[in-house]
Formats: sequence, C-alpha cells, structure tokens
Amino acid sequence: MDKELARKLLQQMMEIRQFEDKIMDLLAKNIAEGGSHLYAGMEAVAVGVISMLATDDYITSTHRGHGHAIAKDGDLKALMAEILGKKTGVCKGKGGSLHLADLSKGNLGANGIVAGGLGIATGAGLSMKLQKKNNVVICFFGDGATNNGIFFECLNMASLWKLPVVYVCENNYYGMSVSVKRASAVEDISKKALAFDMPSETVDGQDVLAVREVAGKWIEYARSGRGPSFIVANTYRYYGHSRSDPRVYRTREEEKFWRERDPIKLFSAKMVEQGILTEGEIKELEEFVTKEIEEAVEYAIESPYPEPDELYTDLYV
Amino acid sequence: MDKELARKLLQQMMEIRQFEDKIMDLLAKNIAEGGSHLYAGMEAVAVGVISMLATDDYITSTHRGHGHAIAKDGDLKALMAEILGKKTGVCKGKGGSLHLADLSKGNLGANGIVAGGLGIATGAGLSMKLQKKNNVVICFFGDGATNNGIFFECLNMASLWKLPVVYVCENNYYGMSVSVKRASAVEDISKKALAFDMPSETVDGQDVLAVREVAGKWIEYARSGRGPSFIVANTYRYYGHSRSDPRVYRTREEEKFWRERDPIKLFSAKMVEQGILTEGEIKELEEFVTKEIEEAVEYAIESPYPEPDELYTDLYV
Amino acid sequence: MREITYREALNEALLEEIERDPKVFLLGEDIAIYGGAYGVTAGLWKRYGDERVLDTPISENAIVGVGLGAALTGMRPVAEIMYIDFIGLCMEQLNNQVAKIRYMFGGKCTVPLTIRTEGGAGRTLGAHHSQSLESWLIHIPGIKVVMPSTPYDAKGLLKTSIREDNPVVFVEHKMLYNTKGPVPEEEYTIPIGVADIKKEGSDVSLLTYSRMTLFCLEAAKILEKEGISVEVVDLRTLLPIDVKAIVNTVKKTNRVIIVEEDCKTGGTGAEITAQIMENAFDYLDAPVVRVAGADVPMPKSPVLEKLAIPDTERICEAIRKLVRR
Amino acid sequence: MREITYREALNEALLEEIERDPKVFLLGEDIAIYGGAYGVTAGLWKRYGDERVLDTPISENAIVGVGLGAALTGMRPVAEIMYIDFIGLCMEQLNNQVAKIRYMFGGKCTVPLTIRTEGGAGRTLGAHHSQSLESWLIHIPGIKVVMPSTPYDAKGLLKTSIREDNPVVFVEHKMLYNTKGPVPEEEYTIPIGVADIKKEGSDVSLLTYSRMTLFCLEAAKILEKEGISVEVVDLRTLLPIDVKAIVNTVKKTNRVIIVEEDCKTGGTGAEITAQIMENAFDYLDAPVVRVAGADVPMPKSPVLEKLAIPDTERICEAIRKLVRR
Ligand SMILES: Cc1ncc(C[n+]2csc(CCOP(=O)(O)OP(=O)(O)O)c2C)c(N)n1
Ligand SMILES: Cc1ncc(C[n+]2csc(CCOP(=O)(O)OP(=O)(O)O)c2C)c(N)n1
Ligand SMILES: [Mg+2]
Ligand SMILES: [Mg+2]
Repeated sequence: MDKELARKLLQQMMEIRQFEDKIMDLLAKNIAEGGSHLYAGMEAVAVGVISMLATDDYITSTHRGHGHAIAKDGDLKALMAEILGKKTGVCKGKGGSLHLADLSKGNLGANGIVAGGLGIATGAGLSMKLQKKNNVVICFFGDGATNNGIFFECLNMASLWKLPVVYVCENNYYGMSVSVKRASAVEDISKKALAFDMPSETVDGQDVLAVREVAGKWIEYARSGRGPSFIVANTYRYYGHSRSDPRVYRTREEEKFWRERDPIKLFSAKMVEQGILTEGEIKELEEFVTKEIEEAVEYAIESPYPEPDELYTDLYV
Repeated sequence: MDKELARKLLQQMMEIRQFEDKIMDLLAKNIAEGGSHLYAGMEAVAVGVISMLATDDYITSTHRGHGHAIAKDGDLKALMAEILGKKTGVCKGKGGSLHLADLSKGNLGANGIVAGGLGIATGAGLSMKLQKKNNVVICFFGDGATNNGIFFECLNMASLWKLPVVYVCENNYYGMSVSVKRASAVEDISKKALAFDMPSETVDGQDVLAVREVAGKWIEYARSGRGPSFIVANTYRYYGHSRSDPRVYRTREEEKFWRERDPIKLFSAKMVEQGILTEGEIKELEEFVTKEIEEAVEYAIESPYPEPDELYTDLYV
Repeated sequence: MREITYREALNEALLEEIERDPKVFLLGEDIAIYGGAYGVTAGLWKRYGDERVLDTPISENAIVGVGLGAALTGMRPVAEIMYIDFIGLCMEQLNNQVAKIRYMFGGKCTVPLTIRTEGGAGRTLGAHHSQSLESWLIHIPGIKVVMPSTPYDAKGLLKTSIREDNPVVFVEHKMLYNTKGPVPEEEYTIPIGVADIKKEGSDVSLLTYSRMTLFCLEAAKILEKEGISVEVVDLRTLLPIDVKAIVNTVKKTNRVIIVEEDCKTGGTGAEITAQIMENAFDYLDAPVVRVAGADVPMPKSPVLEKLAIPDTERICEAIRKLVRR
Repeated sequence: MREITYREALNEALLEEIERDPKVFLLGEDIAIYGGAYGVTAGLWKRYGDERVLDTPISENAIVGVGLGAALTGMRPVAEIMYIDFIGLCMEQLNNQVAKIRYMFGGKCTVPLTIRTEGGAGRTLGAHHSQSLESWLIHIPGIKVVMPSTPYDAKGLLKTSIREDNPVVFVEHKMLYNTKGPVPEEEYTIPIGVADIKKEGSDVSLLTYSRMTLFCLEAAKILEKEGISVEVVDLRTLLPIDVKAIVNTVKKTNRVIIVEEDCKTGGTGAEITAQIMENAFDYLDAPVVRVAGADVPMPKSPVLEKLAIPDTERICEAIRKLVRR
C-alpha cells in the first residue's frame, strides 16, 4: 500500500464526513435550507470505487450525492456553495444538493429521482461504445432504487449491448424508512443481476480497500469491452433520511453496530497497524480537512446569491 | 382424459383459430378496420391456462387478446361486434380489438399498452388477498413485455406480498419484429423470475395438455396462499404483427417448423390416437364452430354502430 | 370551532374513511411505519396494520396500476405518490388505464381509486421536488382533480374523493401542511366540482386554488386598504372546473386575474382563460391576466425560487395595474 | 418540384443527418429491421447497421434516459417513441431529466437529443393508439415541441431539430405519412418557432397545426366559395410558439378559431387562447373559438372516432357562425 494513496483515500473520506457533519450543522442553524440527504457512514463506497477511475471516466450519482461529487474530484467550495444555492456553486446555485453535477470532472449529476440516473449512465455507456472510447461509467444508486422499473430496463440494455457500465448498489438496508426486507422480494440484492446474466458481486462497503479491489476488477472488465457488472456494497447511513426523521424504523443497536464499523476508523486503524500512516499523520490530515471544510463553508456563506435575472438563463442554448 | 373436456378444449381452440382467420379476412375486405393482433397459432396457451380456472377467477389480457377473451367464456357475437366497433359489442363498440373486456366473466381486459395489464393483475391479486377470497388471477403478456419496467415492479410486489397471481409469458420469440435474442439479455425468459425468488417453469405452449398441467399446478399453488409464479409458454404467432407486416425478421423455414407444431392438429391427433374423439367428431366440431363464427360475423356486421350521443356516455359514473 | 392543521385534517379524513368502509386501504411509499414523507398518514399503520396501510417498494407505475386492479375488483384504494414530481413515472397507468378503462369497457366497471399526491415550491428543494403539474392532469378525461387550500376543504374533499366511484387525483401542497384552520368535529363532506368564494369583492376577481389562495387573500387584504375590493374565488376542483362560479364572478367584477403556481405556458390558467373567453367574453372590461410560475425548472437558490412563483406583492401589483387599465 | 410523401421526407431527413454527422444515431423500438411501425426509418438499418440504427427493447423510460446519457457525452441521438400514447412511460425522464438538466447544471451542458413520436386519431385504433398529448409537452420548459403538417415542413424541421443543441420532441401524425407534397432535392432547413401562413385570408383566422392544417385548408376552400376569406396559420412549432404570427393574424382578421385535435380541456388551444387574450385582446371582434377534440378517450367505433375529432364540416360551421356574429 502506497502512502500517498492511503493519504488520498483517507483524506477524501474525511472530507466527505466533515462536509456532511458540517451540513447537518448548517441545517440545524437554518443556514442551509431544504433537504439534504447525508452520505456520512458510506464514505468507503464512493471513495473506494471512484479512486479506481480515470479522470475522464464518468459517474452518475443519487439524491445522496455529496460523497460521489467530492470523490470525483469535486471542488469543496463550489459544492458547498451549491448546497446553499449560491452563485458560486458548481451549478450556479440552480441545482442544489440534489443536483450536484460537474461534467468537466465526469460527474453526470446527482438526481432527485430515485433511479433517475440509471438511464443517463446507460446512455453514457452506449455513447462510449459507439464512439469507441474506452472510458467506463459508474452508476451509483440505492437499494430502494432496485425496485424501480427503469433499473431493470437499463440493466437489460446494458447487458444486451455489453456496455461499459458498472452498476453500484449502495445497500444501506433502507429506502427512506422501508427496509430491504419489506420492499424487495430478494434480500440478497445481487440476485437481481441474474435476470440479465450480468456478473455480480457483493462487497463490504465499509472497507475501502475491499471496495477498491472489487471495483477495480469490474472496471477493468468493462474497460476491456466485456460488458457491465453489478456490485452491491453493503453499508449504512448514520443520519436519518432527513433532519426530522426520528428513525423509528431501525434500532439504536443496529446503528451502534454500524457505527463501530466506521469506514474511516477501520481504514485508519489498518494503516496505523500496517505502519503506512502514523497516528500523528492521521491527526494532521484530519485537521487539514477541518480547515478545508471551514474554508469551504466560509466561502459558501460569503458568496452572493444569483442575480434575479439568472432565473431565466441557462434554460436553452 | 374426459371426452367432454377434450371436446371443450378443442372447440375453444377452433373457435379462436376460426375467429382469427375470419378477422384476417374481414381486414382484407376492409370490413374490419384498424389494427388487430391475431392470436392464431397460440391457442393452446389461452385455452390450456384458462380451462384450469374457476369462472370467478380473473385474467388480464394483452394487445393480442382475442384468444384470452374467447377462452374466458367470451360471447363470440359480442366479441366480434366489438372488433367492428358496433353498439352490440362487449364494450359497446368503444373498446375495440385492443380493449376487449368482460368483468362479468372475470376478464379484466385486453390492453393496448405492452405490459399495461401487469399492474391491474397484481392489484387484483392484492385485492383477493385483502378480501380473503381464494380467487386466482392469471396475468398474460408477451416476451417483449418482460423488458418493460412495470413487469419487474409488479413481479417484485407479487412475490413480496405473496399474491395469488400466475404470470404467464406467451413467448412467441418476437416483440413486433425484434427477437428475444435482440431485446432481452437472457434468452431463457424464465430466468427473470430469479430476481424475485419466484418459482418459474417453462412449458411447450403448443401442447394444450402440457399447458394445463403446468398451469393447474401453479394455480393451485396460488389458490392455497403460497404466492405467485411465473410460467413461460413457448409458442408462435402465425400471422405478421399487423396486416402489412412482410415478416422480414423471421424465416419461412421457422414459420413452417411452427406450423407443423400446430396446437389444434397436435391435440386432435392425440385425441384420435387415444380413442377419445373420432375424426368424424372432430370434423363435426369444426363445422359447428364454422357455423358459430359465421353467425358471429353476421351478427356483428348487421349490428348498428353506436348512436352519436354515445360519444359522451360511460366516462364518469 | 376547533382549529387543526391541513395535515391533521387529511389524517382525520383518512382515518374516518378507513373506519367507515372496510374496502378502503392505503398504499404508497413510506406511508406506514414512517407515516408519510409529510406525515399525513401518521399513526394509521400502528392502528390498522399492513392490511389497511401498506408500505410499497419505490415503484410508482406499479403503485397506480395495483391501485387500479384493486379498485376494479372490490376495493377502494387510496394510493400515495410522494411528490407530484414523480407522477411522470405513472402517467401511463394513470392516463391510459385508470382514466380510460371505464369508457373503454363501455361503462361496465367503476374505478373507486383515489391518488393522493403533493406538489408546489417553497422549501428550496430544487427542480425535482417543487413542481406543480396539475395542468397535465386536467387534460385527462376520466379522472377528477382536486386541490384544496384549507384544512376544512382538505378534509371534506378527501372524504368525498375516497367515496367517489370515479378516479380522483387529490393534490396537496407541501407549504399548507402546517397551516391551521377551523374544522368541525362532526362529519361533513364537500362536493367535487364546486368552487368557493373565499372572499367577496366587487372590483376585481382573483381565480386561484391551493396555496395561492392564501397569497390572494393576503393581497386582497392589502388592496382593501387601498380602496380596491377584491373577490377571491378558490376553485378547489380543477376537473371538473366550476364554470358557473367563474362566469358569475366575471359578470360581477368584469376584471379577472388568474393566480397559479404552475409554469405559465400550458398551465391551468390557460384553460381558465379559455373558459372565460368562451363563456364570459362580453363581460370583460380588460383582458384576463395570468400571474403564474416562471417557465423554468424550479431553481434551488432561495432567492430564485421566490422569484419563480407568484407572491403577494406580485399579485398586488397585478391588481393595481388591472384596475387602473 | 418533385412530390414525395411525409414519410419519405422524414426518412430523407434522417438519412441526410446520419450522413452529415457521425454523432447522429437512431434508437427505438422496431426501427431497424422493421423500419419503424409507420415505416419512417425504412432502409436505414440495412444501410448503416446497428451502430447508427439501433432496435431497443420495449423500455420507453430507458430509451429516453439512454438518449439523454448519450447526448450528454458526445452523441446526437434521435430516439423514437412509437406512439405518443406511450409517452406516459417516459414522462419522468423527459420532464425531470431531459428538459431540466441543462438548467439544473447551471447551463454547463447541452442536450442535443431529438425524440420523434407520432400521434393522432383516424385509424380506429382505439384509446391507446390515437391520442394527441402535445399540451403536456408545451408545459415542460426546457424542451421544444415541433408538429409539422406537410412533407416540406417535416423534412426541414426534422433536420433543424436534430442539429439543435436543445432537446426537441418532434410529433408526427399517423394520418399524414401517406400525404404528398413538394420537397426540393437540395438541402434546406426550417427554423424552429416560426409559424407558416398556409393560406392568406382576411375575414377569419384559423390557428392550427399538424393534420388539422389539412382540414382547415379544405374548409377555407369551401368557405371561399361562400365569399368568406379564411386565413390558415400553421403554427408548426408549439414550443416556443410564434406569438408574433398569432398577433399579426388577429390584427388582420379580428376573428379567430383554433382548430386542434387534442382533447379540448387543458389542450394546446387553451394556451393559444391565453396568448391572444394577453397580446391581442383589443383586436378581437368576437371571442376566440376552439374547435377541438372531445373530452373523452378515443372510442374505437369508426362512427364515434369521427365525431371525437374536428372535421372539415365542423370547422366550416364554426367559421360561418363566427363570421355571422
Ligand atoms: C422516483 C422516486 N420515488 C420516491 C422518491 C422519494 N425518496 C427519496 S430518497 C428515497 C429512498 C431511496 O432509497 P435508496 O434507493 O435505498 O437510497 P438511500 O436513500 O437509502 O441512499 C425515496 C423513497 C424519489 N426521490 N424518487
Ligand atoms: C408500451 C408499449 N410499447 C410499444 C408498443 C407497440 N407494440 C405493440 S405490440 C408490440 C410487441 C409486443 O411484443 P410481445 O410482448 O412479445 O407480444 P406479442 O406481440 O409478441 O404477442 C409492440 C412493440 C405498445 N403497444 N406499448
Ligand atoms: Mg437505501
Ligand atoms: Mg412476443
């Protein structure tokens, strides 16, 4: 394990975590408005998968998209500003938390619609194939999304046409409040790929290195023209679905279980154990990230809102 | 094998065949207008499955729905009149070929939308469960329909909630022109049930007795509260998708192969061989059916069209 | 009279109809354990269980189709689509199946299905959670469309909708759930298709519905002080629409402003304008004005969101301008 | 000039654009081997193969989503939805993704996607294959909506649509495919958003589009003999709509009939009426009339189908009545 890489993975996971914790804070203070679905707890999935991509590879993201955006080289300031609806946001304040996107970085966008990005990802895959580019598309979505029709329509097309798309299900065991058990006829979500003869693999989504390994394998598979694949990463979201969510659908014990399997802690401990990073270095990194995030928040808060006439721009070319 | 039953099965298959041949004729003469998707060649599926139902069990049908409607005890005259858009039609001439329905017979309707009946069937299944009735719902659809999102959404719900629905895929190897191979990532359509832990079985759709056996088993399974199932009946449509279809997507050899596996011929031969029906009886039956169909056509042609003020009736209660 | 919120009023309507008719059941995403994204079904699952309050997978098209199948075979379902923004996922089942099946079948069935959903802007949720798509719905013959503005109307109209043997799409507004108003303890229903004059006036008529009714009433109050008498007609039902009430108010004031939150082009106000054109043209002293949502996806930014939909100030200005004309 | 059919004109447009731009490709159900349900893509697959003309599974929502994904990443797709009646299956992707993505992303992408579809009654196909749902589409800011009536317009507008960097929904009419008209051999395009006066006149204006244009021209011919001079304005594009052309014709004739095939309530005519109300009220000598489709699902029966949509006779009557007023 390369030290630089370890540092990078850890830093991104910390950035996501602190970004999310900060947003929770801003929401509580009514500085951030509207909904924000927080990714905290799931960092190893976005960071693990995306760290295996080339910069000109694509991703599509979800309503819980801050993690993906940060991992796909997103600018923390522009992302935070977007969440506050500021002119300096990555989408000029027009998108917001649910629509973070940055095509220049290969991020084809978060999506307010569950499973709403599946078509875009599949189309990007078709596009790569038709253009004979060897870029790969990662399509992120949740367990709940795998019950929506378009999920199946897209997996069918991707498998039929052998498109370079890796479908990554972030299985955090719940839709909004409805558990996989109560929403899906199969608890083992990877079985859904059987309907399309698509290879599938389940991975521990709290272990960033395990995620990297599995993702790397299927990204390579896609890049070499062998077609799509389906990864199920088991993970957990720490916060409620929204701020007001009292989380009656899950137990505090379950939450505790998962908090103990925190991806940042697990990876930090492993790096220390293997002598790749010292505790001091980790602490330093954490402080560095705290500063980054603080700067991003400051930038976002101080940024101006869009001018009124921005209401009508950017609709048509 | 009971003689009465043999006669009934044969008669229904003949009724469907002659009904369809007659419509082809009426279309050619411009007496019938608009589209009509003909069921000829596939008779053993509708007759085999529906003959295992009780009269108060339900079916949902497809754009290729004449066969289902006849098998579900449909009135030949009222059906033929409907296809011509006459006032005496089973839907007062408002539905037409694509919308044959008769709730009094448990036929929840043909459907102009591919996979359009899946929700209705699944809802009827839920309704039976909630009302603690032990009726079963048969949901017919084509191979092409199994690529549409709602197919997956419904199978998931049915399996999750253990609904008394038997999903019957009439696999005639083509959508309109696109073969299963070119439209579905799995050629073996029964594999799609794996995504829902739903039991599935493939059956020779040209053999009415084989269909009955398989259908009977899964209808019983549903009726006893064990949940839904998925049957794939392999079959073939003789005519083109529509009248003008030159059928370039399939070979004349393939058509010949299937014509030789004609469900009516196969069943007739078997009945004669087993001494259950004589050739003479079969001939008689055929003539009887010819007369029935002629009467139906006559009735339909002579029936009046709806009055103009019918345009606005029947929309709201 | 006691005052309760719009949310509570809806909850009561559901509870009472579940109690009244064993055929009534609810289905939708997160309506059971969670009590609905906006809390409308809170407590019902605990009380009645899965048989009456059913959480579904995230499968909008199937939710509507399953509701229809149940309605055709003896039940009286109330389906929830969490946001009207998701209605595009079930427009096929709604438009082709739910709305048309009775007519296509020659009148030989009924479709006692209610579809509850929720729309509108105001929480800076961005383009996928802030839409007003009711004008798609009024273009679907075979359904009815209800959009109440007060707790009283919400309760009475939801009860009627559930009892209807026709399919009804019942559209709530996210910014109304916490608003309060008088609702009697005793049972009542409100007929579908009847507008309600929320405030009488003689100089100018505001035709409106849902949340915009509240803004119109505020505007009327402000204008009253300026000596302009404003009538506020809350349409309450958009399909069928109360043409008689529309014509009556035009005859009375001769000046009309339609206030609607949806995007202006092809919006509900266009149909209302056409109704006035056809039925009350000669009573108009000035052209009908539409104060409507901007023709853009809803922007996230709070400052832009505010500009994208009508507010009291814009309504006041429109009134002043129209009265001067 | 040579005469070709509407179908052939469309086919030529597709062929020429495939030839012109390697990024153009077609996807849809039965468009390749079969050549399209109405034969518009005939011969193209044989010539260009799967890489340019791709048969898809029956997955309407994914077809639109996949088209969008390809458009965002360097291609210029032309997707086909076989009947507009199926558009409910892809309204989510069309409305929420295709139309909004550029705006939501702050203008940082383009969506060069054309969606071809087909609508209208006339073949007694019943309620699921005869609809006119364009008024849903004009209520979606972010897309453009084109509905040509002649082979000339069809070819020129389809070429422009494909070259647009905005999403365009291009709606053909099943009863027009076999109609013939002059189309030059040489290359031409027609701008989106510009109406075409198909016949000049001075007594009354017919505002129309798609197949109804043909009926209007017939009606105009009949009325001419009765001494009434009818102007026929073919809008061609519904979003953006040519307000200037509308206002000009109102100023000229002061009497307007909108002729539309879609269901009247909430239809396209409502928006046109509202545009006239707002921009040309003072020039009206009589209220705008809508001759429109009936507010019912399309009945199968040929006698009822004929009654459900406008025909030449009904247009003539409306003209006579309006001119007498
Ligand atoms: C089509 C659609 N239906 C419903 C919603 C409301 N909703 C937002 S997130 C969510 C749960 C999604 O669950 P999952 O896919 O597992 O993702 P997670 O939130 O767990 O990351 C729901 C129901 C939506 N945004 N889109
Ligand atoms: C949603 C939808 N898409 C497309 C069509 C057009 N269409 C009618 S039948 C058909 C083929 C259906 O194939 P399959 O389900 O295999 O049934 P089959 O016709 O072979 O019996 C198509 C594409 C339709 N009616 N509905
Ligand atoms: Mg989840
Ligand atoms: Mg088939």
